Amino acid sequence: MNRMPAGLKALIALAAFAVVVYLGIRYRVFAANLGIWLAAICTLAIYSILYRENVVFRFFEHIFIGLATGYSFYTIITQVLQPKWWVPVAKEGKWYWVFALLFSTMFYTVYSKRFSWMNRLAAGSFMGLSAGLGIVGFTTVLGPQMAASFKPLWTSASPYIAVNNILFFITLITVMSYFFFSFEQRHPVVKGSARLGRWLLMVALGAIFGNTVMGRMSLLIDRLQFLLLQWLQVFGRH
Amino acid sequence: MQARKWAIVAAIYAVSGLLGAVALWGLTHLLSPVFRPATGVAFGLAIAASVVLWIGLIAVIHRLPAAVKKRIVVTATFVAGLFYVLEYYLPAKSAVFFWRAHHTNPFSPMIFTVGDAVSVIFGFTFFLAAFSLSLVHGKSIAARRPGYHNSIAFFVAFIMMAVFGLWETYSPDTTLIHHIGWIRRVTAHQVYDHLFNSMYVPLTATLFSVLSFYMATAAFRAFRIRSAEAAFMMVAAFFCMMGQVPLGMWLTHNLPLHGPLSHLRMEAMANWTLGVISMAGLRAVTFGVLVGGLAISLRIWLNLERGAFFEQEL
Amino acid sequence: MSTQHANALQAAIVAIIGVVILYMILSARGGRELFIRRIPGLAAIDEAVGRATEMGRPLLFSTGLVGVDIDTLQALAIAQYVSRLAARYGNRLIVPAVDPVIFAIAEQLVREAYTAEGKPEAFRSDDIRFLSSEQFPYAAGVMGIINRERVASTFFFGYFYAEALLLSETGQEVGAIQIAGTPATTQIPFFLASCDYTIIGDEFYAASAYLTREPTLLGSLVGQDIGKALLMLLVIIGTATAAPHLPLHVVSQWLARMLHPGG
Amino acid sequence: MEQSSQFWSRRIIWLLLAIATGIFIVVKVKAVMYVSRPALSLYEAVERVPADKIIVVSCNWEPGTRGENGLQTEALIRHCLRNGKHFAIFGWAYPAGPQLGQQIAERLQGRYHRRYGTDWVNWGYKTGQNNMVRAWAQNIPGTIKEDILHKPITSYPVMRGIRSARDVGLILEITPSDTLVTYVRFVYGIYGTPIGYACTGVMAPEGFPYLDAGQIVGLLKGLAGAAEYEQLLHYRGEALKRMPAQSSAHLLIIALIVVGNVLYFRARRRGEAPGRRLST
Repeated sequence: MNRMPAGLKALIALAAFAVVVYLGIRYRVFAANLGIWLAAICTLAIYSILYRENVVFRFFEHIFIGLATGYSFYTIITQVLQPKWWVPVAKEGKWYWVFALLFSTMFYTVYSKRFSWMNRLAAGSFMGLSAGLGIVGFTTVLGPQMAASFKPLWTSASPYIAVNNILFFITLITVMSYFFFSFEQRHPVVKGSARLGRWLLMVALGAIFGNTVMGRMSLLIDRLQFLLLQWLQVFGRH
Repeated sequence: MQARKWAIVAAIYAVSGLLGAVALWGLTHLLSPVFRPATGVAFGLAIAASVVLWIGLIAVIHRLPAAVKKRIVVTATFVAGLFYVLEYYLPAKSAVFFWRAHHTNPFSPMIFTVGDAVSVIFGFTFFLAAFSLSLVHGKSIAARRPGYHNSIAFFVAFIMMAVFGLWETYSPDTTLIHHIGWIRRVTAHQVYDHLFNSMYVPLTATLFSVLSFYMATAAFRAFRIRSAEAAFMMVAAFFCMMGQVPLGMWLTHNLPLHGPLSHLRMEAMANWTLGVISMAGLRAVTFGVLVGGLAISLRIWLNLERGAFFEQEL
Repeated sequence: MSTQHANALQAAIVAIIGVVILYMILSARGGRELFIRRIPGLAAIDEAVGRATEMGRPLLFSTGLVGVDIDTLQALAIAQYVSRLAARYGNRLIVPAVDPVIFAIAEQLVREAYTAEGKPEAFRSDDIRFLSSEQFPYAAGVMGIINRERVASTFFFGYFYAEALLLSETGQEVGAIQIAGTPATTQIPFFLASCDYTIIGDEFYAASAYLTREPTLLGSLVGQDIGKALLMLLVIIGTATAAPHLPLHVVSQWLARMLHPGG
Repeated sequence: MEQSSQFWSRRIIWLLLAIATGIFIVVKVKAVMYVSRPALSLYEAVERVPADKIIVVSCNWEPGTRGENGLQTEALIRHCLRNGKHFAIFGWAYPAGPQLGQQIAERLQGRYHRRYGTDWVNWGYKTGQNNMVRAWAQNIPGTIKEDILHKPITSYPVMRGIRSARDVGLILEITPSDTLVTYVRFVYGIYGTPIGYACTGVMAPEGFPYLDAGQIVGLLKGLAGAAEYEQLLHYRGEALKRMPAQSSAHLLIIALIVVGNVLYFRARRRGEAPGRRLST
């Protein structure tokens, strides 16, 4: 087998594939629709990695990256550059938007050692913007989460809520105490609190894991429904 | 000594903050008579002048010594960050903005322009990405490296998607093939539809769904009771998995829907774990992450960061 | 066109914590000795690089799924440390990038690390690859690389989304030693399940201080700890006065109202 | 090429998972869903809405979460149409949301002999977030002005007498993101209008505290929530049809965890060290 040239192997595989497709469609095992076939081939090619990394997966991995690049290429043109740059410049005469183009050329000097300062300047400005947004984000994210953490530990309304609030408070404080770095956690209270915090954090993370299972499984069901009911007509015909 | 150094640094930032604020405001407001839409010859002249000005500026900076260039980068970082900080932390209306018609925050109107400018500039940098990808695959094809047919596949997919995506947007009904053999009338839209809905979408959805398989093996391996931590994680995951499906809910469906016993129903326990413990635990993590993010933002903004990008020579 | 703005309380909280962090940075630079506790996952980085070299297989470092952002910059700081180690051992370090700008920065960074360690010949520019700026194509690319190169150690540092488990299970599959760290709370359980060491939450932001022992970063870390203690205090005050029948209830109410955006 | 026992155990697990889910896709089993209290309360809240008030179906989702939010919207709209409750589709978080709601309602209305304009209306997508919602609660016709077809909303019989949030019997917020707080603060907090929440599975933890505090009347959690609602409606929809496959996948994972532990403890009793280090 190994002495056979790769081209010949590929030809034989393709021929066998064509026969299967023809017979499959002829005897109505598969749907006779180009779109469904393409989707099915893509689906199976990706699933093939579950056996092991192989020629087909590698081929479709590259097609996938190519499609994604093409997709970004045209969506950036049609959804960003056309409405936000070309229209203001060409239709509304806002000539100063040309500076956006000039500025972005500074990013292109990454490959040149001599002009690398331009890239640094452009990237530096963007880092400044993201740092600014990071500082703003601190307030906008902290505010609502902090406000929602003020839960009364004793309430006449219902003991259930009171117990929940106490547990909420204990979890919040102990988990926070686990994340102190700048001193050795030697004192028994600190040590105990940090350890309890770590355990409660594990409960929290386990719950997130379990809660995500349903969403992920429904993605699988979606693909299997496609393969078994739409592509394979055997089960699909009701 | 310490106190003096501290005071000097604070003073430098205060002064440069003030100057930066004035510069930011001045650039857009004092120059606003210049930055007006133009038509015809004026438009062409303005574009030409901008390009010349820009190139001149670049040429001047390029001749400056490395230390000055570094200072320019640091200043640009500071001013860029300052914009968002001033916009957000100064109030919407204040007597401080005495020169404004309704004493409104002068930075707020700019925020949309800045947002647009950022997305446009990022849009232009995408071509750098496309270029570097094409370079890698082009080299691979040119050198006939093993597996170069994959690179050809990359180019075919890339070009087809880009071309038909644009075609789809601007003229989807263009007929590509009128009649060849048994193929009848193929439009640009049909080709795009097959590329997008029959290839890109299923590829994405399938890779996403591979997660479900990986989740199974991850659970199989990770939830072994090797320690108290693993046990806690497993028990919580168990309740949350069972609380969502009929099978799990069936186990406790005899318990009443109301009253104290209702809290022992499978779905109630799952929701309780999520709503009380998970919520508190993740919130504690988030608080830490927020402070960490604030610290690194401050270090970058004020040029205090060390390592990586920040200490390279220019 | 109305945007939201911070009120006095929100601005004060940021200002206080910010000033504390800056003060600690400055005093650390002034020569104050500072302590940092052990973070197990980070202590394992050296071992992971060493083992990969023994096996004669390369390392892989992913900086997460976002472009120029504080999390990615932090990831790059860790990448610099790992690339120094890799260069010292003369091993290959593969960095798949999700963003052209990050790709460019990473390329420079790794090249300089190899030069600084005196092994510029061990650096291969093809090992720093731009893959795709889309989530799942990027994941597919990284999965392909991990499998084809049979990497011996993987490092996932930065902000990740659903692809986290795709990457780390593939690493698990080829038997790599894996170390991950992310501030993305929803992805921590998955890294925890499939990596050998996981750096949780803001341990991620402590990583560069831990690895480099740079006074600036250590000082910042102490400042962060004080900041967290202040937030803890705020939680305690808000909770203690939250019960509606207490006379101090107004404190909690006022805090909650003022903390809401636009409040 | 190494083909260790680990290699094959992984493949066997994956094959089992594919079979466990695939089999329930091919073989149709009649699914029964048990109903949780939050879902039941939501159902009862819809039933309780008086005839002179309108239900707001707030479609704050987009195609990415169709599998969860789409099915929830379908179940909730089906309930409104079946019981002849007047409702208005609305959205302000994603431009596509109200359009998606429109498709669902148009598909279902014929079956229950309901008509656009007399039984339901679509207010379309409105920008402005918090400020818009605040203004809307005060003055519905003045804020909405036109429906999705660009006709004045006051021209529809279903809008007769609907002026402010006081004339809204229930708000059904269907969303994958953190939009609930806007309604809680600006509508429930000021007018006391009841709110029902339907969210994706991952967002559910955010909703429980509001439920405990009585700020929302009920909650549908992801796909399971949609299935519970279909069960309450006695209608076998897509969500219910997926439940057998979901159940068997969850059960398989739990079985795997048990098997993993048994193997682990047996290995430990034999004194074999675990193959890999702890995942801490």
